[in-house]
Amino acid sequence: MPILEARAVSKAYGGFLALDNVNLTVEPGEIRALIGPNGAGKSTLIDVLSGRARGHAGQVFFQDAEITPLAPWARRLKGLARSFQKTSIFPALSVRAQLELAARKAEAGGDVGETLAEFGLEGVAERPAGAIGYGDQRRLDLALALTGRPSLLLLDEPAAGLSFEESMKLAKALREMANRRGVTVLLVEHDMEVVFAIADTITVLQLGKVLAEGPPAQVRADPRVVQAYLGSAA
Amino acid sequence: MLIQILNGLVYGTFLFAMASGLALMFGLRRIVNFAHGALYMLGAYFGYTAAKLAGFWGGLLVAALGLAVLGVALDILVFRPLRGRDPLTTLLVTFGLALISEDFIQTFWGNDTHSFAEPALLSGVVQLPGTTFPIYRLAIVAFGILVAGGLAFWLTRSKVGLYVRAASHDPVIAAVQGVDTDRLSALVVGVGAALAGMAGVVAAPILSISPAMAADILVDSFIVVVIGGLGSLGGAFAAALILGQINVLGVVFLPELTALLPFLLMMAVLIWRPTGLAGSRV
Amino acid sequence: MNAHAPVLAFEGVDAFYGAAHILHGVSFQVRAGESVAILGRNGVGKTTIVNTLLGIARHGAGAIRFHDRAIERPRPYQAARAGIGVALQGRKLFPNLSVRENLMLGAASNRAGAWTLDGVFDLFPVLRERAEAPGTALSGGQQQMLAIGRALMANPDLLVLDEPSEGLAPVIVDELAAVFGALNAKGTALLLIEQNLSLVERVSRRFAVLAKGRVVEEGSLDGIDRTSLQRHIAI
Amino acid sequence: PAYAQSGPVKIGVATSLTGPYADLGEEVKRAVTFAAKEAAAKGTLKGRTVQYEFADAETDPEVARRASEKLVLGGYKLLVGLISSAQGLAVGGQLEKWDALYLATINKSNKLTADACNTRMFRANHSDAMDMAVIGPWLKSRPEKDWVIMAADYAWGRDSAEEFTKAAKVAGKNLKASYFAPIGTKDYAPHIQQIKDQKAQGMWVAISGRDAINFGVQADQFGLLKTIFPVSQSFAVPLTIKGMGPIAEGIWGIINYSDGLDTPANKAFVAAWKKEFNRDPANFEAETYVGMQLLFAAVAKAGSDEPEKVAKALEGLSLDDTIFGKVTMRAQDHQLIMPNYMGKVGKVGAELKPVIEMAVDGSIATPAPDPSCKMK
Amino acid sequence: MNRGAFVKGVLMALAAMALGWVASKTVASALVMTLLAQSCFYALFALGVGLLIRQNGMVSFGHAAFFGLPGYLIGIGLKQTDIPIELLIPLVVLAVTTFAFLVGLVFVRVHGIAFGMLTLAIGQAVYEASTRLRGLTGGHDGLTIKFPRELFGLPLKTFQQPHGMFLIAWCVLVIVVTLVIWLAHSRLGRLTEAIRENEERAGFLGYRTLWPRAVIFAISAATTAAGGVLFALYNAYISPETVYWTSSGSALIMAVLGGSVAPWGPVLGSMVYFFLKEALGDVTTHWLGIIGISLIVVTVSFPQGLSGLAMRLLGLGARRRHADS
Ligand SMILES: Nc1ncnc2c1ncn2[C@@H]1O[C@H](COP(=O)(O)OP(=O)(O)OP(=O)(O)O)[C@@H](O)[C@H]1O
Ligand SMILES: Nc1ncnc2c1ncn2[C@@H]1O[C@H](COP(=O)(O)OP(=O)(O)OP(=O)(O)O)[C@@H](O)[C@H]1O
Ligand SMILES: [Mg+2]
Ligand SMILES: [Mg+2]
Repeated sequence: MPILEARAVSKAYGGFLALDNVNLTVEPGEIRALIGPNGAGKSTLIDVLSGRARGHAGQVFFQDAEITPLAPWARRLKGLARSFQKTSIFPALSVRAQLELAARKAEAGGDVGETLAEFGLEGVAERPAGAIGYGDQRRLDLALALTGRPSLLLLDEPAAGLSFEESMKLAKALREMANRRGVTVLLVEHDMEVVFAIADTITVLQLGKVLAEGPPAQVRADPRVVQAYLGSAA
Repeated sequence: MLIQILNGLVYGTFLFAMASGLALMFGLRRIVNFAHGALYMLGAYFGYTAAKLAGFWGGLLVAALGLAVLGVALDILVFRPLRGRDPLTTLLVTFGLALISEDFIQTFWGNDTHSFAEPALLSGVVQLPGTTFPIYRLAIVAFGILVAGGLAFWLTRSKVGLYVRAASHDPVIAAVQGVDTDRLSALVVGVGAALAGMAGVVAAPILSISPAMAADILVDSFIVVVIGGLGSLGGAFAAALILGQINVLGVVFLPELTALLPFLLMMAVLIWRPTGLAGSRV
Repeated sequence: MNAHAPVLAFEGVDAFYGAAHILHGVSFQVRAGESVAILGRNGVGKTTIVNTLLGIARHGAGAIRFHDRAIERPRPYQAARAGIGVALQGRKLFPNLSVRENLMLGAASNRAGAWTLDGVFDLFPVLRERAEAPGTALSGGQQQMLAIGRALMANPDLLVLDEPSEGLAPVIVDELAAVFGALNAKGTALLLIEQNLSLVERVSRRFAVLAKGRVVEEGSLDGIDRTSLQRHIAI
Repeated sequence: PAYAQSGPVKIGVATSLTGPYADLGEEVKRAVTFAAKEAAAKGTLKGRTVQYEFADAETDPEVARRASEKLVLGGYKLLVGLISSAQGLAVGGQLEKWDALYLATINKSNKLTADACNTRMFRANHSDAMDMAVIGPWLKSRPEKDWVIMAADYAWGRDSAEEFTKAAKVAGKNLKASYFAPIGTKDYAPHIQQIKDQKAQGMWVAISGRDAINFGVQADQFGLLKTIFPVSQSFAVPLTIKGMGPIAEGIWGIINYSDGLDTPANKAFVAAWKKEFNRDPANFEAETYVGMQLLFAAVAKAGSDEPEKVAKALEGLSLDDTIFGKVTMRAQDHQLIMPNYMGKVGKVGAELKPVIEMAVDGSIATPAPDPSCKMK
Repeated sequence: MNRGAFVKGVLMALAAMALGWVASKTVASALVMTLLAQSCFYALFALGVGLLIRQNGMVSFGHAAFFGLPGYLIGIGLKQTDIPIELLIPLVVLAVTTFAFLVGLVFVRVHGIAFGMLTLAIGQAVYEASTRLRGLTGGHDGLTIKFPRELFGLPLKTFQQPHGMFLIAWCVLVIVVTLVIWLAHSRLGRLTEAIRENEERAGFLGYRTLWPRAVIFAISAATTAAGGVLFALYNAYISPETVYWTSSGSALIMAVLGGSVAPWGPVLGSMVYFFLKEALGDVTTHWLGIIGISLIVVTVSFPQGLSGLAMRLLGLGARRRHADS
């Protein structure tokens, strides 16, 4: 039984169809990568799943219950968390204060000290988040989503802006979470090293439609995917 | 009733002329300028004094130039150093400036109310079907439309306009593209102040001038700008025209509520569209 | 243009945000027609180099020379007019301007040259398609293209790119590599800040590694393999 | 009396030194200083000097209350000078607590001498009711048949409209419509248009201050003043006449005072005033001046400046030869009985001024005390 | 907030109240006392405005409505009903708070200056009502409130004499300030601060964002209303000018002058403003200009307001720890 399911989801911006009848099923505990050319609709899909985008057609199910009409906060309370492609943090609050805030609503409590250490944010814990470096902000964004180990994580390009080493650390951490705690991850990512290193299944979107889906090796070899997306990274 | 619609148009264009400078400054500097009414008042008084020597047109010119200079000074001496500070700080500082100018006016021109005759060229009435209408009021419509058209042309067709819109969103990033944002904002604040000053002179033949006139128009200007969507001139124009008609309709049909109607309209618009008529883009 | 004259030189530059001392005596050079990569982990001060050049971060000791002239108190618009084009990290587009207007703004420094609106549209056709859309109604990657396109519109002598491949599909990164190569060939100097080493390898010949606000390593990319480069950065 | 006091008589002048009423505040200042100087010269106070202190009451009743309280606590317990009736009322309620006295010379609201009346509050100027008392007799003499009302949309404007409606009925006039505009209305065009459409012959205007000037100027631009006969309560007073300029000429209205009043006291007053200030006295200046004369007379009569005693002395106090002739402070409601006038704006020399055409004796001009006034 | 801090807060509040008691016993001048008492009313007024700025990042141009409504409601309630004053006062505060909460649910969706204009609209609506419903409110002439001879077991005189009122107002002020400080450190306080910074992300962390903001709006209205109740008790008179927008404007100035670094900033701001204006009014009619200049000087030179300055002088340096790393 899938943990997350999108049925026939469509979303238009004005006259432009960003998602066109997309079906997606994610099994518990898996790491699913969502890739595709720029503008394919990946972030839009994440937005629909997390409740940020409104006014779409189709239905979204989470742990077998329909969540289509739910607001973001209600989805989060059910255990569905997300990060943002464009960092979304609380600039005037200290790093620690906002992680505390995140921890308070998290089902598993979430130890702030641990999170700070895990994301290498101890050094900037007391600073207002607006005055820390871009990379730190990206990690904070991620930490806000991961605090308290929600059961499903929607991550929009978590490795963007991270150094190679950091990206790999992140990949490892995600893999570990999925393996040990059964956290399900749906991630959008353009860093193929990360994707191929951790994804169980890859879904490829193009022009708002699913172009291909399958295990990494299969997708990597798909000539349509190579041509539309992977290029020399194949 | 047609005449009443015309009256609404006069009032609407007048509101726009009055508020355009505010919209412009907010657009570029994100400044909530509580001194806007003061600029309008200073324009009227400068014009009043100059008109005694050089007639209405001389007064208008002096008000425009005088206020432009004042606007540039305001930008350089006040707004620029406050860049990046809490918007509440500028709000308070401009409020302080408003108090100072009121005191200034009282000290040099006294507390009396003065009237200001329209230019001979525009005095008198025209014959309309069934009634007469003051020529000067038609001139106000022309002035309002001229300001709106001029600003629209300037801001959408010229490079400066593009720069203004960019700098309004993020002056630093605009500067990184090669826009001299300091000069640009001095220009815009100068133009905004000049418009406020001219509006003061243009309004004077209808609304007498006195030290209280600044406070009188401040709230109205803000209503126009907020309904229109902050910083949007197009929105402000639409809002002003709507308010003009609402005012007339209110006087004729809902006289009990005329004073509240602009506020009610504002509430309705903001609840329907929290960013105002044209606000989605800001 | 003299291929060996440095277009940009940092000479022992210190930089600050408020009282926070970020860069400590940073030195490096970029010559005409050359691409230099600045590498380093997150938060070491790479972006601060750009911000210092533009006058956004406060410039302390040391000299910054552009075309052999010292920039004393850099102001953002002067940098642009002097010929520095920048694609900033985080894109920094104007949501209230259309795609086309965002690009036209890139030409605000009034420098003539090969890059025009059509040239950028040819490079990123999707931008032409969405030319009238607001700048931020684009996907993340499309926004990145717009940011790069905008920097190109300035026809700069020095193009500064702060993590240009962030959020871009691999195929687009391939295209960028080709574009940057061509720019280099035409004499434009490139300062490339990147985490994506495959792009760095394809575009740059020299690199400098930054750690805690200091240049700790400098050298040529020729004959260095990926893993040893990664090791350099990780120090 | 045995314990006759010495030292100066302390007068607290809480008035509008800033804000929209500051021009009236100026008038109060002039009148008080003039009257004090005159009293000193004439020895009205039997050797005692007058000391007065100003405090800014702005436009707000609350500020007025605060300013007055400050004066009282500083020993200035005889208060004058408040501009708006609301200010007067706000202070009125506190007088007993403060052991102070307030003499109104500008507040016109009937309330001061009706339900809000009290032992410590007096009025030396014309009340609204007194103004309206002039209208009835006058309206009968007018040929205009159809009338409209244009009034400010607040208490005074509404009351005035109501009174005029009554007077019009009694006089057999036909009232076609009443229009009200909020205070601070900028554009009167929609009102003016409606008035034009009514094609009435006469117009009762109850708008004051700056609004009056704006309405007048705009009505003239629309050509309204040429086709209708405008009459006003305080639409055409010296301040507004100055603001309106030539268009004010010919506007009729109630006149509370004119420098042309034909009494010996007035002639002397006007001459002295001109010498002092190089301008003609205006209506509130004259009324405040009379008020001050009364106050000084009461202090003299009481032989004390203790508010309670002065209040007692004021009750029923008559002055025989003021600029208005004989005036009496009515004990029942503390309203000064004085004549009132009707006239129109006309040229006196080169200047536009209200010119009296009809005088109404104090006995008629001052309606009987309001039954709701219960002194305590 | 932990127990130690709680105890410390209570002790400080008690000490402050004791200080007020000593002041009321030792200062003989009624003038000083009346000014102090009145400045307490405005301090509460500004505290409400400042609270809204600090927690919600929202600037109100219409709080005068919440300051004036209690007076009107009490005055009308006493005239039209038989509700005893001891019950009427809490009822009125509750009514104002509920009204603000409901209005807040709609208004807090709107941001920035537009929110300010919405509150201005409410303020003007109350103003219009106060001038038009003459039968109830006395219109422009204002409403004299007829209090009974005795309230809460104390003679009315106690409430209307400077010394008595000062002590009462001071204690109310101290209690409210304590509560406001406590609120700032409470969960709701921290949450609303986060929502102020990034409403969307707070939602994605599982928080509802609408009602906490509306609750803050209601609390801020209640704070201001407390000032309004005292104001009404002392003056026994209320007029439309009290609910006019310029009155909201003064409170906003006081709040911003005080700064929002410390929750009690607005108290300091209002006291300084009130006394400055009083003092200037005595010496010059140019107080407008002088206030204007002072306003500019203070806001420009002390970005964190007078409370920021005070904390710096006292070496409390609240935000210092951010600056030195
Ligand atoms: N607010 C918006 N208004 C209009 N169009 C939009 C908006 N947001 C996105 N789009 C369009 O919808 C399409 C899908 O965008 P989306 O952000 O989902 O792409 P994406 O797959 O995440 O791309 P990327 O990898 O570049 O982030 C794009 O063509 C984009 O231009
Ligand atoms: N506005 C600011 N105020 C204070 N400190 C800042 C500011 N911006 C960045 N910093 C600090 O300066 C240091 C360098 O930041 P910078 O953004 O230059 O790093 P970077 O190398 O570009 O990192 P990344 O790879 O994450 O983009 C970091 O420690 C950061 O916390
Ligand atoms: Mg995306
Ligand atoms: Mg960086």
